[in-house]
Amino acid sequence: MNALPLGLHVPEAQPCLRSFDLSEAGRVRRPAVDIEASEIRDLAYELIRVIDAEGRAVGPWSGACTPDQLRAGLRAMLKTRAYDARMTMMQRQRKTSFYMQCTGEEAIACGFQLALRSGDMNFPTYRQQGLLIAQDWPVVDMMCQVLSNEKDRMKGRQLPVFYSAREAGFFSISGNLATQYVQAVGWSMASALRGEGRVAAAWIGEGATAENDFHAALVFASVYRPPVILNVVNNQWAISTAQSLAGGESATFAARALGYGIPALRVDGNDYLAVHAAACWAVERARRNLGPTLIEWVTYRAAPHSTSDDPSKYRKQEEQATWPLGDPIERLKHHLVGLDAWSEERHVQLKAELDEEIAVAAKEAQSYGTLVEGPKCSPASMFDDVYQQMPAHLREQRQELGF
Amino acid sequence: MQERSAEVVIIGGGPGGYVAAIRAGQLGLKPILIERNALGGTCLNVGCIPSKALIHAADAFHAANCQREAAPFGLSVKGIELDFARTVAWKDSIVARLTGGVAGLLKKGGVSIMSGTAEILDGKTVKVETVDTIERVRARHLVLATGSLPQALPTLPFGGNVISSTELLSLRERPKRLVVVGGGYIGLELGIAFAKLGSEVTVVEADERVLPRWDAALTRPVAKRLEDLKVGVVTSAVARGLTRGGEGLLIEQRGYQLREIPADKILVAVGREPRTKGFGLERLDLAMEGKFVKIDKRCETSMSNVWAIGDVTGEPMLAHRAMAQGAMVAEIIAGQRRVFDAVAIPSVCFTDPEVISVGYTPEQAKAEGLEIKVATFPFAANGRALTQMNEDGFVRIVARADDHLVLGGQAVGAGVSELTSSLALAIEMGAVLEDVAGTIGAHPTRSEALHEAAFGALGRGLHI
Amino acid sequence: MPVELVKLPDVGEGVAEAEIVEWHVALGETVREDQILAAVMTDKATVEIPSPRAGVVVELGAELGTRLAVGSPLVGISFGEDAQGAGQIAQHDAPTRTDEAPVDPKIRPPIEVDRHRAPRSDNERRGEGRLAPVRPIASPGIRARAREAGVDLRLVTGSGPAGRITPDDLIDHVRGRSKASVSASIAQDNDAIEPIKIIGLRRRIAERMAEATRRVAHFSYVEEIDVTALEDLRQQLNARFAGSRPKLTILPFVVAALVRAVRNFPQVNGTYDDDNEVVMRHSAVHVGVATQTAPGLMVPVLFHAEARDLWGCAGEIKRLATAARDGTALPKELSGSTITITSLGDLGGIATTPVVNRPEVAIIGVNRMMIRPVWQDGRFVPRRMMNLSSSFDHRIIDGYEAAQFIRRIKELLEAPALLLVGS
Amino acid sequence: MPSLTMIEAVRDAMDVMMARDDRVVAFGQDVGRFGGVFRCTDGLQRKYGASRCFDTPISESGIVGIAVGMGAYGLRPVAEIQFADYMYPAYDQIVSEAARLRFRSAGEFSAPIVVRMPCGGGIFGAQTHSQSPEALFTHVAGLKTVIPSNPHDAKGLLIAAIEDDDPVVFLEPKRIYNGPFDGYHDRPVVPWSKNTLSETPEGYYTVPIGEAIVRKEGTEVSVLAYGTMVHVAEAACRSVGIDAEIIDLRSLVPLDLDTIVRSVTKTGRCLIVHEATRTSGFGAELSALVQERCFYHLETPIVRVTGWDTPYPHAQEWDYFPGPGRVGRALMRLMEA
Repeated sequence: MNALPLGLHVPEAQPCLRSFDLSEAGRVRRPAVDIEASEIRDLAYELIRVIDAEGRAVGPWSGACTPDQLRAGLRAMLKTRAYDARMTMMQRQRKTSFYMQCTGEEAIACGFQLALRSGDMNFPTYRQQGLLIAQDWPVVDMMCQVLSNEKDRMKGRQLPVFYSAREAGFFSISGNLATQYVQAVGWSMASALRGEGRVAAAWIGEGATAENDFHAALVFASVYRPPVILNVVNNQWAISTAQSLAGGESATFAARALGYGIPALRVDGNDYLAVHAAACWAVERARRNLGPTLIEWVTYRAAPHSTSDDPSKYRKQEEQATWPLGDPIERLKHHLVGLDAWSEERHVQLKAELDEEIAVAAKEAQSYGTLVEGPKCSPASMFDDVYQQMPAHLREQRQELGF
Repeated sequence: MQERSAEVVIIGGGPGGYVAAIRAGQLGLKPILIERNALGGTCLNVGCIPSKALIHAADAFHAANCQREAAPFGLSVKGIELDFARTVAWKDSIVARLTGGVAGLLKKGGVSIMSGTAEILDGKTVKVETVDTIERVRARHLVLATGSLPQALPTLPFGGNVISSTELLSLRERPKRLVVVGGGYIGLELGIAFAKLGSEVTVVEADERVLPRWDAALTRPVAKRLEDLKVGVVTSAVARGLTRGGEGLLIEQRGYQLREIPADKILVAVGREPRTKGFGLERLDLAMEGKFVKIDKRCETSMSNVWAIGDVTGEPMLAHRAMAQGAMVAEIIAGQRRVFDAVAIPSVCFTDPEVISVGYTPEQAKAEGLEIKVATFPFAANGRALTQMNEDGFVRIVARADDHLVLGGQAVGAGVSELTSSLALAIEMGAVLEDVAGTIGAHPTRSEALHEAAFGALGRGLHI
Repeated sequence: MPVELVKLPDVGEGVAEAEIVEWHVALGETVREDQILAAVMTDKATVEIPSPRAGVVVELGAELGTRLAVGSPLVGISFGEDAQGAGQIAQHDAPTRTDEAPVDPKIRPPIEVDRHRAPRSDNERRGEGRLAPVRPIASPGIRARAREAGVDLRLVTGSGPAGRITPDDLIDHVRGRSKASVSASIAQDNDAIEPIKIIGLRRRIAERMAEATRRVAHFSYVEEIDVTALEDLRQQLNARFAGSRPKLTILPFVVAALVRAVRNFPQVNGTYDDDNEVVMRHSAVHVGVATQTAPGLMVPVLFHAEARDLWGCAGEIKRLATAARDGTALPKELSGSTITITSLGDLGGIATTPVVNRPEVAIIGVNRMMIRPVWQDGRFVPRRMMNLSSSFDHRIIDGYEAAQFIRRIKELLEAPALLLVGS
Repeated sequence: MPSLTMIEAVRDAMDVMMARDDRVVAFGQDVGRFGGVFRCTDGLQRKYGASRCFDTPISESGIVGIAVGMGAYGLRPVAEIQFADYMYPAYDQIVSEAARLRFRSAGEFSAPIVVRMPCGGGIFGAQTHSQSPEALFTHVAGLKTVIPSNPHDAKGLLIAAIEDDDPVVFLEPKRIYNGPFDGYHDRPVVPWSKNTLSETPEGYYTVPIGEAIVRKEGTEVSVLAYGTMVHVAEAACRSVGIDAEIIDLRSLVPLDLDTIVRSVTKTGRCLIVHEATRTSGFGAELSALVQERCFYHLETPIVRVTGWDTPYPHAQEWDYFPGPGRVGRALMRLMEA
């Protein structure tokens, strides 16, 4: 007869931001790229940070970027945020049905992309548009996809923001969570098998790590050790589900990797310098055939999950203010200003420039039509690309449709 | 790019297209008609009408010349000469009046005409490029009426002196030596006309006889007239190409070696093929019937609400078939229950003498295992023919042996083209021999020969 | 090349015209002398016409169902060597009315069936490409109107030449269909209508029945007969004379009763020539025995029933019925009755209203025999009962006379012994 | 020409393709060193090395997931799901990813993969080793589904599937791996060597996807079948002496509808046979298509003989398995109507 009544532990609905073990910047060591995974298990519980409270870059992970690269990074983050703002407005104007912002998380995608080479392949979720913008992928092309107009390369078939750009190493986004994670492993196995030196980067939100495809990916990555970086973007929220529901209370997401013998880093996702440094570390390790690395990027989803979500229903307004890691753009700006490599005026001027650039692109994109009016891809195109060659029964159905 | 939309968009303003447009307009469908060249298409501008005008002028000129030699009824004519340029001008004036008429009818029918080239984007969208705009036109119903064009010979591509009927009809002066490749109805109609106008004409036909698609008895009088007009006829012969200098045609006749026929102009009239290229039709991936667009009894193609009428849908490539289909399609789109179920479509060859056929020929009937009665009545026994000094030819009627249902009729002779209406009416109405025989034909006319033929078929011939 | 026109021979006393009901030869066929050419039907009988000579059939007089006057050409037979292409004797030579002799659509080529099985139901005909549809002959106007009315012309019988569908044909079809449409909702999918021309015996019956109802002032009289005793007697006699004498049904007894009753009521055994308004009273009792045959109802005659005993009647009735059913009854056996008996055997029903067999004035209908409770001596007892439903021509026979006549028959049948005694 | 079993034919196909095209890789549980639980990949790892034929963790979504990734990279992966009954964890990767990738990326990416899975009953495998889940794949736009009934077709179809640029689900009826099975389970097993259809040409050849084959000409009734049921149908027709026309569909999507329509138009009667459960089985789709195209030629309603709508039993194997008895009775019923 056990004395204590049994009870179910149902995690707190709120992320416990207060009890964050905020280690100061520069404290976490930077191991050699070829270190044995078993020797850096502790890093899975640390938090790699470079920019300190005064905006200075400190510690072994600093020094990886030149001022020009940092300015480019800042521009990429600002442009991503401006793009998100414009597209959200377009959705509110009913020019498209749906949009998803990555406000507050821009540093992760923009910083990471800088560490890749052409030929590598990202397997993104719907919140890594920064990967494209950081390569100056034409925003008009992205906008046409969101508007599903005639110029949309996906011919109006995908939900808005489900981009695909093979040339930019951006695998076609799927709405099903975590499916791309194991595919990234497969892709990197193929690269290893063919010896062509390409690296894959898998992306997942912390909530989706509960999917079995996440575990399948980690099993296959640990067994075959292909050149893949397994990114977990822990932005605290999966729609209304806090990260605790994904097991975040009992262990960090980085710690997942330890069970599979995969080396793991845990990084301050709002610290551009830390992001870039950690990314380079993992990419180099993969490139040197030393196998996969899992990185947990700790950040905060500042905006709603999507245009069809209202966070006020499940989290308090002021919660964002209590987020300890601050805003990635402000922290990089503060650092650059510190280096006299940037100034407030140039920042305001750059924002204006980007807003204008985005506005011009939006006008052009809308000229090719929007979801609700203007030219769309012909219904006839609906029957293409289902199979390589259109089979007879599809040909017949198209004739019946009449386009 | 601007956008407009309409209930019905018709590509091609020939007989099929403009009739469909007029009828759709009458039914309040406010159609858009897209035509690249002149309204009226081949028939009105470079086909039926201009060729008939030229044939009429040629006949008149020839008749006058005949009086100079024979003067059987005392008419003597001196100093005949033909200002061919005025003939061509006269022909063009007739074409102009008719195309003007069509334009008027279209406007009255509330049809908006877009003169420009059409490009099909999908089953309901056409890009139209006019002289000053590019527009995207959306349709709930698309009607293909793009017609046909002269078939070229691989060994004798059009260009220079190798011309099609279009160029021949717009020549400003008569060619001294005209060689016609193709002894079909187009080749002979124009060959005979130009022979009468004074050209030295030679016809080269691959088959054993001219007008191979018409039965032998019907074409014999035409062959005789060709001899009278001193038109050279070379059968079982194939054009191999131009001679080196380009002023003659190399032909290969069965049983003879390669030889050359001198020619100022070479008319290639070996047939017509449907116009299915150059306006994006392949994008629709429609079911085809050989080279033609496949249609059902309502002229609908394999794609919903995409219709096709006229030459582009196949044989017989005749203007009046296109018109009938055009009117029907408009009515179907307007919601009426219509089906193209004509029992027989008349075809006419405006040679000298004229040749017509409606419904079954004896061979066709026998081929379908039908037991038939056939009777002919020669114009030599027809009073009117005698008074017109033109007794060649005959009228033939074909009927079922058991219940005497009239299956078809053919005729060859001067002016028999007018006989097509009574023959077509008889067949369409389901007349039996007793109906045709029982209908009194005016005397003396050529058409009474039809009733005589019916009596003959019933075994009770009177004037024979 | 000589052609002999075989004329329609005189097939029966005073017959003016006959209807061609069957061709036994086809155009172009070589025939022997006396070979049967055709069968024609008169008011009286179906008569087969033998060929007067050998030769080749070059002319057929008319279509099936056409009525030819006696003496008009029936068949053209050429008896030279090269009997060439046969044709049909031109319509308007024959004296019969042209519209009367429509061309029979069946003569056109048979519907080619592209499957190796017999033609299928109506929905098979509707399938495209299943059958080369026989193209209906109709003018564009009729075709358009038919399509508007949603009528499939293949289902409309054309009365015009070569089966052409005339405006009336379409109207009749639509009107016919609109009547049927009331019950159409029930038989929604079973709207197959098969036109059958009324010819031959069927037409003969139709005309006689119509004539009878038009002229005769009918009234019917139903009486109940207790045939328990009669049935016992019948069974005893059959058992006794089984094998040696014909089996007795109830009819011979009714005939016997009829013969005796007529003696008291001679007006019932009469025929009324209403054209000349003369009633013929017959001393002989020639009893018409209504008999159902495949082509239709026929009435062979039991002559001089008064002179036959039960078994004589039974034998003759049996012979006549068989002859009528297999079509071998001679014309003279099919006319001349003075009074008729009609019985449907166990189908007889409770009561019927038989139609008088003009020019007769009375007809006796024998209904079904069944056990019914009857009040006798203060209680219900089961008795074998049978009704007689008879109809009379009130122009000649009044109700009272008819009732007395039937009561006389009732007395005789309820005391069957009287029938055996020559009273 | 050598006579192969279906197992040898499948292995031969992969061998031929791995030799011809170094992009072809084969993997799955027990597929590498051991050569597959049915020996279908026996010897491939020895011949082509562990990086081209290798074992995988027991994770069906992982197996198909990496296959999709490899396909997107440009390889030609042949993934094996050990039993069709275990395909459900991988169903999301097959349907939402492999089948949709080309469409959603407008042709930028595609998944030219083959997913092999042994299917069907007849081996006392009960509900986890006997299922026939073809209907779950034929319903998905973007997938091709094929199922051979003999070694010759198995090799030709598998080679065609590997060469096909679209994702192909390749179902292998396990009961006929070693010999044609006509449903008479109480009779000795007939090895493939005794059947002409085991004659398999050496080297490269293909049986085109999308083409059915008339296994036996006939006039009275058209029998549509695939996999093991082709042999069961043949046995049934022989037993009841009905001149049936037996069509081995081989390819369910794309379907060779012309051959089916031609046959039913000729015979006017149609019997459909499949092992899978009846409700929403592929037979329902075949029945719909036949009545749409041949309604006016049908003498009788279309009849389906299928597995019952129950999970696949163990002891009652032969009451569930649609054998020649049931097929024969259905044929008789068809002929009487």
